[in-house]
Amino acid sequence: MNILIAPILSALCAVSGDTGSLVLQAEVVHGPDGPIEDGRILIRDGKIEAIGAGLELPGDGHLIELEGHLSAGLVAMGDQTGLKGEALDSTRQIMDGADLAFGYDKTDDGWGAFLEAGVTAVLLTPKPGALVGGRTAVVKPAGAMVQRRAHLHVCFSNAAFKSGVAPTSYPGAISMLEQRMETPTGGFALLGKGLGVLLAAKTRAEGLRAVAFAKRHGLTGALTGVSRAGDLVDELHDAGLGVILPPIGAAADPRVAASAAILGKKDIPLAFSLGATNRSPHALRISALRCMKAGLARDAAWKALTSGAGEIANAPVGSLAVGRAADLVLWSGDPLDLTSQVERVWIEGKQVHGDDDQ
Amino acid sequence: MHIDTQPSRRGTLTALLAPALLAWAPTISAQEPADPPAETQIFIKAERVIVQPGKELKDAQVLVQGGKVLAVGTDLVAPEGARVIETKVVCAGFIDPWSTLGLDSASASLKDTNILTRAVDALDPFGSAVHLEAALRAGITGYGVALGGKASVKGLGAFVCTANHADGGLDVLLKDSFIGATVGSSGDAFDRIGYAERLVKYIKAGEEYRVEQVEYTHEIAKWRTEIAESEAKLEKDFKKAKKSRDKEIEEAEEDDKEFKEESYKEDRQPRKPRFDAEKEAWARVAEGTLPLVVEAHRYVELSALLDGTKAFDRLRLVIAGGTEVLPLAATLVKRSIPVIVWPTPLGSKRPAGMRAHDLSLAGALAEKDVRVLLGSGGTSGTRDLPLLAALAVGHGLEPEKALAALTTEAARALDMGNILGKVRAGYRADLLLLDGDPISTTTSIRQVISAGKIAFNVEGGQ
Amino acid sequence: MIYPGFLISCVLLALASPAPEAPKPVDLTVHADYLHVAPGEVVRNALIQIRDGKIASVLPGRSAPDGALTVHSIMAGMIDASARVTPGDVAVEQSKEVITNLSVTDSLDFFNPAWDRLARTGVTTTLIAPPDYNVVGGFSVVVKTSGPKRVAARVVNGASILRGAIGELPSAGNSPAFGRPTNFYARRPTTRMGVEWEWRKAFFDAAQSARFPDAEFEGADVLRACLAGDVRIFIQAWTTADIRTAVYLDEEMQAEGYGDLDIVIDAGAEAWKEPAFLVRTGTPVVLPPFPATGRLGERAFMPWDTGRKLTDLGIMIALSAHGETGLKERLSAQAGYAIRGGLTFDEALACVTTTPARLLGVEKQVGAVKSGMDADLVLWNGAPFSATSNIVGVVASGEVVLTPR
Amino acid sequence: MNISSITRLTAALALTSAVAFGGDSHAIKVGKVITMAGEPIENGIVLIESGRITAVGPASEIQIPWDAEVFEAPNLVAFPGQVEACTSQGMDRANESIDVAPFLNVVDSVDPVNFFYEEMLRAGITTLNVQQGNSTVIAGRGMIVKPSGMTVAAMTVRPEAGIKIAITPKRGKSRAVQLMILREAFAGLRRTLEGLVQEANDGNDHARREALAQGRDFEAEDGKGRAMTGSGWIVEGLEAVPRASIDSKILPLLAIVEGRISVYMACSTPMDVLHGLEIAKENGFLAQTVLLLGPTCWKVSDEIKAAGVRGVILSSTLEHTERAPFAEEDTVTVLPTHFAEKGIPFALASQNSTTQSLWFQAARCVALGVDREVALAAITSGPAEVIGLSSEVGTIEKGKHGNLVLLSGDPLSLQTQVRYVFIEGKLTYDRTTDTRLQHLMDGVQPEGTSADEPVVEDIHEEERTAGDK
Repeated sequence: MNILIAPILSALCAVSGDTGSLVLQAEVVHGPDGPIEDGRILIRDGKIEAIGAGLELPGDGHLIELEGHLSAGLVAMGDQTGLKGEALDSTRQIMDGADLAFGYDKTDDGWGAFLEAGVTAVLLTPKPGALVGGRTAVVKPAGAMVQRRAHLHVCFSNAAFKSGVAPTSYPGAISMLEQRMETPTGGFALLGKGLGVLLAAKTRAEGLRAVAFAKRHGLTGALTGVSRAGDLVDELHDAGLGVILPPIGAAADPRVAASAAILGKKDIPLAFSLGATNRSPHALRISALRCMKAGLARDAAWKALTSGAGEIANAPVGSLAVGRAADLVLWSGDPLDLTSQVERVWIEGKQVHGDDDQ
Repeated sequence: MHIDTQPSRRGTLTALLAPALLAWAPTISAQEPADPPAETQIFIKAERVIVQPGKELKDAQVLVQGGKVLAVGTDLVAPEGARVIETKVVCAGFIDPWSTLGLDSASASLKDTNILTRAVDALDPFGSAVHLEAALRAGITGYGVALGGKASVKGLGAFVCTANHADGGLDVLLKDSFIGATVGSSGDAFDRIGYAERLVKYIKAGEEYRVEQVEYTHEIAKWRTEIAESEAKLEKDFKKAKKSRDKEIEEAEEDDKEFKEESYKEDRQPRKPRFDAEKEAWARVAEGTLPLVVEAHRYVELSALLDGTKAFDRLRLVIAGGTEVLPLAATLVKRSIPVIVWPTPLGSKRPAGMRAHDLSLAGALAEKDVRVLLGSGGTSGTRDLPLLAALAVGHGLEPEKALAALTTEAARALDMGNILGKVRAGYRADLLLLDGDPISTTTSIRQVISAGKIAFNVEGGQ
Repeated sequence: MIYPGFLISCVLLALASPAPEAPKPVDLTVHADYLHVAPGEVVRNALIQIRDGKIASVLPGRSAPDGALTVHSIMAGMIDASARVTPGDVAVEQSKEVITNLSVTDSLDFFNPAWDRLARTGVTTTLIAPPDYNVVGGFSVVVKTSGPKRVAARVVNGASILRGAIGELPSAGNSPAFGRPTNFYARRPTTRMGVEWEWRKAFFDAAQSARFPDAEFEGADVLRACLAGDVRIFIQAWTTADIRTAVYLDEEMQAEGYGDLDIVIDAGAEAWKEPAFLVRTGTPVVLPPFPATGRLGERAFMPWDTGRKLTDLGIMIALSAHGETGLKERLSAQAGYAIRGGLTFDEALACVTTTPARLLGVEKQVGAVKSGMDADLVLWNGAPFSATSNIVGVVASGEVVLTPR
Repeated sequence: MNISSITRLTAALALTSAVAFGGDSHAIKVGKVITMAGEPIENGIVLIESGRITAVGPASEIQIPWDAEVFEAPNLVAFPGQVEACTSQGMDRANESIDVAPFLNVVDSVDPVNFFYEEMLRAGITTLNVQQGNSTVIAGRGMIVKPSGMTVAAMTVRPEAGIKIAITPKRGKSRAVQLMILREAFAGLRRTLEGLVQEANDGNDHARREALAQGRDFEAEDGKGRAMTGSGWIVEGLEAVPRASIDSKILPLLAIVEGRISVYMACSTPMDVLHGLEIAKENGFLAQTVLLLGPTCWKVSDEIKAAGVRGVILSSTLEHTERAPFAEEDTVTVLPTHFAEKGIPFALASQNSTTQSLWFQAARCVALGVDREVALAAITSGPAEVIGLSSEVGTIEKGKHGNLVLLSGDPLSLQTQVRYVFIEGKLTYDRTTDTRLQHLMDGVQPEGTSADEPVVEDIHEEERTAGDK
């Protein structure tokens, strides 16, 4: 369904008052079930009340017509912005009670770059360096905490081993985790009761062990860090896990993008992470673009940036469903085309980025 | 096997070590090569032919043969036997003026280079075949490569075609296309100004070396004519001198005195200035034969560089990076100095020099009519250039100027303006066949034609 | 007293196979002028039919049907009893000096290209052991070198084999504990004596735990199984002193009445110096790769006629290449060097097929070219192990891993 | 070590060899002679007089002179002494740290008692081309030696045997800087020579004018130098400059450019080969160049064939396994068959240990599909050709050095042993006296290291037997 750029409507500049409801209209609105031409979104008290093409204006409704595409904000997985020293506690190997939420600093100036790139939800994860690094949290850039305990972060890569501290080997690590699962306490006890698992690994062999561990204990969540997860598609499908793909750089192995396409064909939930902190949030759309060029379907790529990522993040973010918070982004064109720019960003109905006049 | 004999000042253009050339390389310049064997002609029919940014032909055709574009028009007829390809859009191949693609890993980050070190020597297409293929598939048909790293003088950069040559060697269009340099890789501002002044000192020394050489040629010519005259005179009265000498010898023998030759004095021959390869190269920079591409980011060293080089009117300076060059836009326009911008998204931990890096720099400079080019920042990420161009367009650069930056402007800055960058008769047949607007990232490239041959075909096969 | 415990389990395996229904078409046929079925058994002009990864039949005196692979000679897939293809120190748990309840299986990475290269040198089955940084490193595992990249598909059920080491490696890198030990490397044995003491203490404690239940400790059950001879122990011992220590350990257990260890010496370079222990206790030896200058790890010296000398004394030996795949270091080259050192062809063939198969307890499944066994074949363009012949083809579990050019 | 000391050395050599060769003649009678120049001869005889082979043939046709010392070994096989085409071992340090040091010579660092030469002799290698190592740009000059003799002079076969140029970057240098220095070395030579010629001519003109002024008739004395010859570039009028006046540090470079000295060029990657061929062509020593190839250089074998270099020495890895980045499969290339199919004659290089010496490399070539004769030639006549000594060594033919290796069987079999080695007719190696090899291969215990009957007391014997009482 190619998107026609409709003739530009006359721009109405109006100050967005928060009294009563607000209706935003744009050339194309990327709703939960596909793009809507000249769509309108009715927002009341920061929540989406209705979405559709021919919405009439409610009594206290206040219409703003916009140029460009309106969509849900993007969701970035796996970032440590604002955590400063809190991203990893190196004293112990298993810290299932540690919540990354405590380290979240709303005032950090790094969040501006997220809003500028159209990201409205971020999953804070610990740096790999301990067997169980703690519990992840989902936050809105410079905004509210959406989910205090989203996943238990378990690291299956050799980054978890420290010389001189048990465990020093894969067999030792797996046996230590199995022991904790026999008589689960603290974070382990919450697994399956609202707390997902975030399996961090680097090589595909580590990924296989992580997925087998999750399958053995019937855990839900996602595998992150394995760049060629496409080779584990059967085990992932069988275990019902999602996959968070690392950022795909210029000189990256083409098989990484190809494996995203393989996962997409098998409808395995996908999302993109930023990995190292010095990655710009633009890397999300660039990685999605590379996967599309390697064969990932367009709507699968868009889902991986928004609603699919929200599901994996185990939090109500990344989709324009009715009742959800109105986290919206106005693009100058098709959001999956890098030539289009972020014009405005709303979080919970209030505009937090972009100049008012069009 | 084709041979490019472009009318250019810099010696014969031989494909790097193509075997056939090895055998008769020396004879190239001697006689006009016989016209190449009748290769199959390629006849392209397209809805839009972008001759150059801002000039398009609707429902036009392009005829390609012998590595060159023979004809472009709206009413051409496919000659018999030509291979016909239909596509939506045709435009010139993209050029990356600032890359280290194809260099062997050790040479990409060097410290011990000087102006004589040649990037051509470090090219290793065998090791980087995969990256070259990816760049070609992304539409980059040619690129300027300089030795990498933060060496203050990087040496002779080359202009290389991305498509691999038959024998696996690389098709080098210009072995010495420009001089690469870096200013400002240290933290301290005075250090950075020192680097800029050192570059100016080198150019000055090069200029003085050229002046000294020109003076010597005059002096030696004058001296030679004088000597020739005095020799003619000496020859004329040789007999007289011989007679007087014989007389003196006799007298000496009579007085039993030892005969002493007359002493002969002439004004000394002027000394030839000592040959200095480095100064010779800097002289070529000073007189504008070779453009000087300087990587500099912060305002302090940029302004020091521009002030220092004000006096050299024939110097052709190109700024690479230029993160904080916006305030100096006026000087850049006056002296027509192009800026190669690296529009890549940088996260929070940015390199020191690029603290103020902003994706909208390209757009801002273009608004002030500065000649803007887009480069992959001296990395092997050349394949990402179209992606970076789209990001720049997404941050204020007009699409037409972005396409110019990738084709005509880049060719012009690297002295290839007469053969690359446009879809025009007589130009080299580096063409992209696409299914949409060249700059938009949702467009895909169907075929890439390099030097008249289909180097990449999305349907596979040649 | 060679391994009574294991013959029974293998026989059960064979009986359990399903009754043969209508024979499926053959997947692959291979022909050779000379087929070395097993050491000493040569079949001329043999046609081998392979179905479902197993050898369906071996038909002597046939000519090669067109389209079938035909080569000069074929032998069984080789078995390296000490292949050492592991991700290094993250494959052995070093938080305790004696680890018995863990296996190296959890650290194997079958995506590593080293496996394919090892398979292409004709080694189809290997024993993978945890690296020798511990006194007892845990369980080894018998795996195939090719096939699906999953642990379940690669593991071969053979004898359960524990891995240990005597000599410098287990004590290397440990420093004596001055003051409060910051990590567990500071309190572990720092000398060869310490290592030897850990061995004896482990088995002594296990024997005590059999008598006094409250002396039970984690991993004691495995040590008791060793004492009962149900678990085989591969001990790395390069020098004659270490080999002697290993054999004395076994004899001490017998003397104390605790039990009888089933020991195999791995990398027994200096087994030739005092072979009497080995003859007396019937301990097999896995020889390390032949060294060009004779010098080997831990300053051991191994002359090239060691194979001949130990075979003459009736000691069971196997060869190993420690997983090397180079043209001059691979297992087939080691067999050639053993022949240069005096072994006959059949003895050398046994050292890389049937003997290691018996040591790993998989002699029913691999090590010979007989119907019902795994279809692991090595195809040669000349007499096997000769300097002028080369491996041109490898079939592993019925799949052609290396195709003759 | 300038030219004069070289001449002193050759004089000393001539003296010693005369004595060694004087009047001794040997006849070696063996079960089979593999001459590598025609069919093998069953129970043949090789006559060697004054170090040179005077006759080879079946016993029935050869008349043994009365005074010849006969060596009989009916069950052994005579094989030509093998030739190592290029090695930089047997010296204390293979390279000087200066980048361009053509004035150096290995004669100053070859160490006759080095363990390496004993290894070579044991493996049946009788002629070695010793060059400097590859950690250089232009290294010093090499020499050809035999692995026996207590002094370097006694070992010398050819005092001057070419020079080593490395295209592969020296440690710490990048390829671009290495090639810049190499090109600059030749460009600097050219500029210096042109300067000398210019100076000489200016001097002559001045002298002529002085004579005119003084009234003398002037006869320019003809230049005492030699005109420059070379297929790359030449400097006109070099005859005006006497060669002795040219700085001896750059004379070897002039020898290279004039093609008077062979060049051993070390190239480890395909690009190195392409650059090396270009520089060799520009400077006119392509015909004298011998390429030492790395395992991946087969990718430019067409260019090597087209360039027509003098010879190619393969690396000791005969099979090259490579996995392209992002590829799933390895690509395996067999180097000897690749070069044999391309029709490029090659010499093999040994890895200097008993298992991987030249005969083993030849055996592995046959295993990998190379024809047996081509493989045997690659360790005898081939390398002899490459180092320009095909008239002296490499085969058992009349007039050549009497270098023979007596083997216990087929040269390429694993069970074969080198029993005797004759160098220039003299018995130089006898396996029965080689204690080091017997200790390694036959397990013979060196005296005094082991008791006759190893006493093994059974320390647990009492406890074990105590139980039985």
